[in-house]
Amino acid sequence: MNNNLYKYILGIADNSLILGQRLGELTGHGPSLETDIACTNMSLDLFGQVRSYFQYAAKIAGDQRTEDDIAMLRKEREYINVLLVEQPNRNFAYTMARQFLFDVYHLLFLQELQKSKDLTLAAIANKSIKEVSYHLRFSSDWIKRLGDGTEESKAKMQDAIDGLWTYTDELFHQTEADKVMVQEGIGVDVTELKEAYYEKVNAVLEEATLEIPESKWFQKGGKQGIHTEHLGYLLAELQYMQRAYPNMEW
Amino acid sequence: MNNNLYKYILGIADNSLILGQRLGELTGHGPSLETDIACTNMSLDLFGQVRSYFQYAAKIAGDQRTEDDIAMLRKEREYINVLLVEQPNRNFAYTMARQFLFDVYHLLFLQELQKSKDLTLAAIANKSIKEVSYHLRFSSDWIKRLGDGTEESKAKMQDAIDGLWTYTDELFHQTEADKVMVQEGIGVDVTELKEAYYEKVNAVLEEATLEIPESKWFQKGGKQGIHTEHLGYLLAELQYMQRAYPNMEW
Amino acid sequence: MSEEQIKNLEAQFEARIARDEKIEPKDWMPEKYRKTHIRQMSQHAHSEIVGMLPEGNWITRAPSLRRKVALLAKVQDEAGHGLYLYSACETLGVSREELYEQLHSGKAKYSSIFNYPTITWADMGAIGWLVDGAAIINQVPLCNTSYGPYARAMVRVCKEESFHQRQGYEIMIKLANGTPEQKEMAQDALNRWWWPSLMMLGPTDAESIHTEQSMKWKLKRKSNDDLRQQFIDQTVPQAELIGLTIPDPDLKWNEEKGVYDFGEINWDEFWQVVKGHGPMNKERMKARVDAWEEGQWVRDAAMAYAEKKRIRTEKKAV
Amino acid sequence: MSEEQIKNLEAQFEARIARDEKIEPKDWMPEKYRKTHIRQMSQHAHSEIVGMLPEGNWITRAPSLRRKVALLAKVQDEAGHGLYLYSACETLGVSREELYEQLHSGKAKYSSIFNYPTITWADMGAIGWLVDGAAIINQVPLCNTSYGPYARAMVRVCKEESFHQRQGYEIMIKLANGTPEQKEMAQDALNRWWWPSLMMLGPTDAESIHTEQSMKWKLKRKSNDDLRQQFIDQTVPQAELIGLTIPDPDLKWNEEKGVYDFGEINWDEFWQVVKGHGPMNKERMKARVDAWEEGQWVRDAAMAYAEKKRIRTEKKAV
Repeated sequence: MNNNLYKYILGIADNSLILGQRLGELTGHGPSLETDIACTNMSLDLFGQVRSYFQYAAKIAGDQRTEDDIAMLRKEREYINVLLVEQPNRNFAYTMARQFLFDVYHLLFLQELQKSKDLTLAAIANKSIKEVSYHLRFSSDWIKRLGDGTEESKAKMQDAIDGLWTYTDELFHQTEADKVMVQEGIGVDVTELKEAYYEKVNAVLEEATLEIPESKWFQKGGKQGIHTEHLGYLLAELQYMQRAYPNMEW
Repeated sequence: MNNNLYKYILGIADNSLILGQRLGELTGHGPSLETDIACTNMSLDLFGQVRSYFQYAAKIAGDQRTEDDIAMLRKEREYINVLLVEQPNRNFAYTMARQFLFDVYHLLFLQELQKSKDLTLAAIANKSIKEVSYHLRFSSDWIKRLGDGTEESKAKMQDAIDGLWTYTDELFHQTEADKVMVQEGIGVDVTELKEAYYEKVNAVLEEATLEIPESKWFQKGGKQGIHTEHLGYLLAELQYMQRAYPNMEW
Repeated sequence: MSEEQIKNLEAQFEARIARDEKIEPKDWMPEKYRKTHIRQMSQHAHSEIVGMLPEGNWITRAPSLRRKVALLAKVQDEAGHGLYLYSACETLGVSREELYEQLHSGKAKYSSIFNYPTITWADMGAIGWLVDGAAIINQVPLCNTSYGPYARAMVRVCKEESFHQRQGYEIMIKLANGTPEQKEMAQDALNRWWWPSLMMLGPTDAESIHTEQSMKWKLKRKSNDDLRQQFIDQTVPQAELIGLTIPDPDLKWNEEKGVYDFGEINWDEFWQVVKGHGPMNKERMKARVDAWEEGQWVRDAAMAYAEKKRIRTEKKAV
Repeated sequence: MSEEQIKNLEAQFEARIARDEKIEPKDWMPEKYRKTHIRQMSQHAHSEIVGMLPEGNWITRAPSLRRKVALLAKVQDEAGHGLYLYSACETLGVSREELYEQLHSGKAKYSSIFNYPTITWADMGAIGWLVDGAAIINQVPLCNTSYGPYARAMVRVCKEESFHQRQGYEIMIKLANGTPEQKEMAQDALNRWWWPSLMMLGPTDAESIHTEQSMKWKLKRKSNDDLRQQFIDQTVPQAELIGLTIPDPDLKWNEEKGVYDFGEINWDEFWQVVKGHGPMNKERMKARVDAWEEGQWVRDAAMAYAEKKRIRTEKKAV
């Protein structure tokens, strides 16, 4: 088994898995029917991507492991999503800010990943780009609507951006597996996406009449499996059925 | 194994287990340090009782089952607590109303259980009475403080009492195991506690200047393992470690 | 308009319906027709929206990725159905806000079945199989109802509902063929959802109101009892096929009539749930009202932004 | 008072302390003594209260009933410590509300260690063993500090903390002797909590302020670096005993000095966390502020009720 490739795939897919799970919590509780549908739809897209990635990872592992084992039977310290995506749905501004701050990265990342020498990853990236472009359009629109809406919505959106900003830098950290994969022409060099990322983010924030946070302090740890305390509760739900009813088909 | 006695014990202990778990969620988040300590303390008392009951149940089962297996490895439909105790901590008024509506019952129940022919149950009851008397004093005081406090607190407490009232009747339902245990002089005939219960509850509500709900519609199902949707999430947390790391000692 | 003129219009209107012509939003229609349609369509829309909640409850805990994706898609479809149906209502001159107001205040009803809790994964199977199954039986005739927008919405809804029903049945097949624990879970779900599903087809004909008028307008084509019989006759063999037992000791095949005889329905429970005393009525309403109230600032912001944008565009145009 | 008189009082005061007499709330004391004590005791109280959060995080998920009970009891003890320490502060004329205000506004500090997340059950062991272990080393000398109420509070606190520390170590023993997964969990927790625990003993002596004055008042009896060395020398053998590895490649026994040499501490991280940029600073403050703000109506109601009761009692008395 190619351990680096396996880990590399998990590093990509865990972001979609955890963000998809967070969005899934909102179904039926959105501020309007249209946003409810859109969030459910993004969750659906992300879980679709997760399935492709984990099916491929399972193939690479080459043992009895299935996509569901990989998704639901790891321990707390083995999920390597970035801290950003596990942050809770405090309110709709937080949900949209989290989405936007991830979407900008996600699209840049997939645009590079589709050039990967690994044809499966390139194909998944290619298929996902259309979906993620839509996610970004949707979240950018809401950054603008809430940022440049009412006083209340502006305050809430600014608060969300300020609160989540500290998790953006981690998107551009490289793990050991990342480095090996970049060298092999399979992985994306995320350090090279950083400039374009903040340019795009800042442009939307400006259009939304929001202030760009000045803080230079950033959190990290997700890529090493050191998460915020929110993730444990999310996993308890995500894993519940697989843990309580092991080795069954559904 | 005496199946009826086993089930009878679970019927008692599950109430303490689930209520203790709900109170445990609040630790560190109370409206004051004193109430925080009191709620943690009640949780502690309830889990202490749970341990005594489940240790006894494990002995009756007579197989490899431990207190933790009984507490944490049953399925959703196998928990037979009343619906009242699983209701969430919506706010401090709800938490206190839930506590009060259970404590009044709990004390009446234990006073009878200490007369049980089953000496272990009688002893647990006897030991628990002092704790539960304190719980009742604490929760009754808060019913009065919030009911007869400010306009806001009165509205919140009335809302909590109205919302939870529908779960009180179930306390006095008998299961098949209950009936057998009553006949054998082991169990408490809960139907006989009903009058004293509503008398006591109504007296406190009146003193608290609250209105006694008039609704005659009651929910049931907990004693048959048919719960509200809240329980599943509580169980996902309660069971997490035992499910994720099976057959280990802690 | 004189009474004479109105009578004339009404006669023409009824004749159009009798000829199977569709009534469209801009056509003249009797006030009662309009009101009845708003009531029925909005009730249907509300049922889709409230119906998202019991299934939404298992999204984060779905047992496999494949099932999670399917469940998300299904609940999203329900939201979509709500959307078409609210739009169909709007063609009759009532706003979505008014309709929500009616739901939140308890004035409007929704399908009572959604006032039962979903407590195990098997409930996702049972809801698809039984609840969507009963819904389809109620809804298929509406694809030919007289009001155009409603009929067209129902064509789409029914197609998707059939898919959901098969998906639900497929969950049940998997469980019924699974481990003993899974089979027990499936049987338990059937036990809990069977009677409420029968009640979904509505009160017995003797107790049912509005029926005659609705028949004429093609809002109804068969009686509740006939629909119920159809549902039972269709579902019992499906249960047998996968080895599950319908929880009705009085159920048996009536050779003579060629249908299943079945036991008595607990109508007290039905009316209790309709009146708001079901296990989850309060929770469902709370979830909807909370979503609406907590979303107020979001909707306000969207309006404010649209208004700003409109003004900016106008200024540019000048 | 004349400057002369104050000088006199101060001299008497310092002499009392030098004689190991306790200063009591009603005694005269220099303003700086009062302020320094309020600062240190309230910081200690805040640490107890904020310290409830990382452990409270595992109450609902404790792996066994026995551990759940022990954890509840421990967190309750911490709340109790907070209570004595706030009371001790109040003897110096500052209200609990003011102290909370200082915490919530970020003006007052609390122990930085609580700004790290508890992400596995083993963290409950590591916190008891290491964090309480370091706390005891900081606190034992305070049982003989000059301010009476503080010294008496510390006697009780230290007794309970020792119990907590043994309990934490016992969790680690169980894990270290458990399955490979459990042992890995224990080692991982040690890896994450080791360095922050060393930082708990405070900045190196070179960087430390207030030290000289605090020594005189017996608020401090050893330097931070000495305390740190004591902690390391005590803890390393405990780790070895249960087969865990201290995550410091530079750690080795120095035969000559009879102590452990150890690697360099990342003081940048320390100051970053102190300044509010640790992984959980914002969350911890949010949890405290939310509890306080959401509890306002409860405290208001209790006050209103007490007032009503007082009036009623007075009326009866008349």
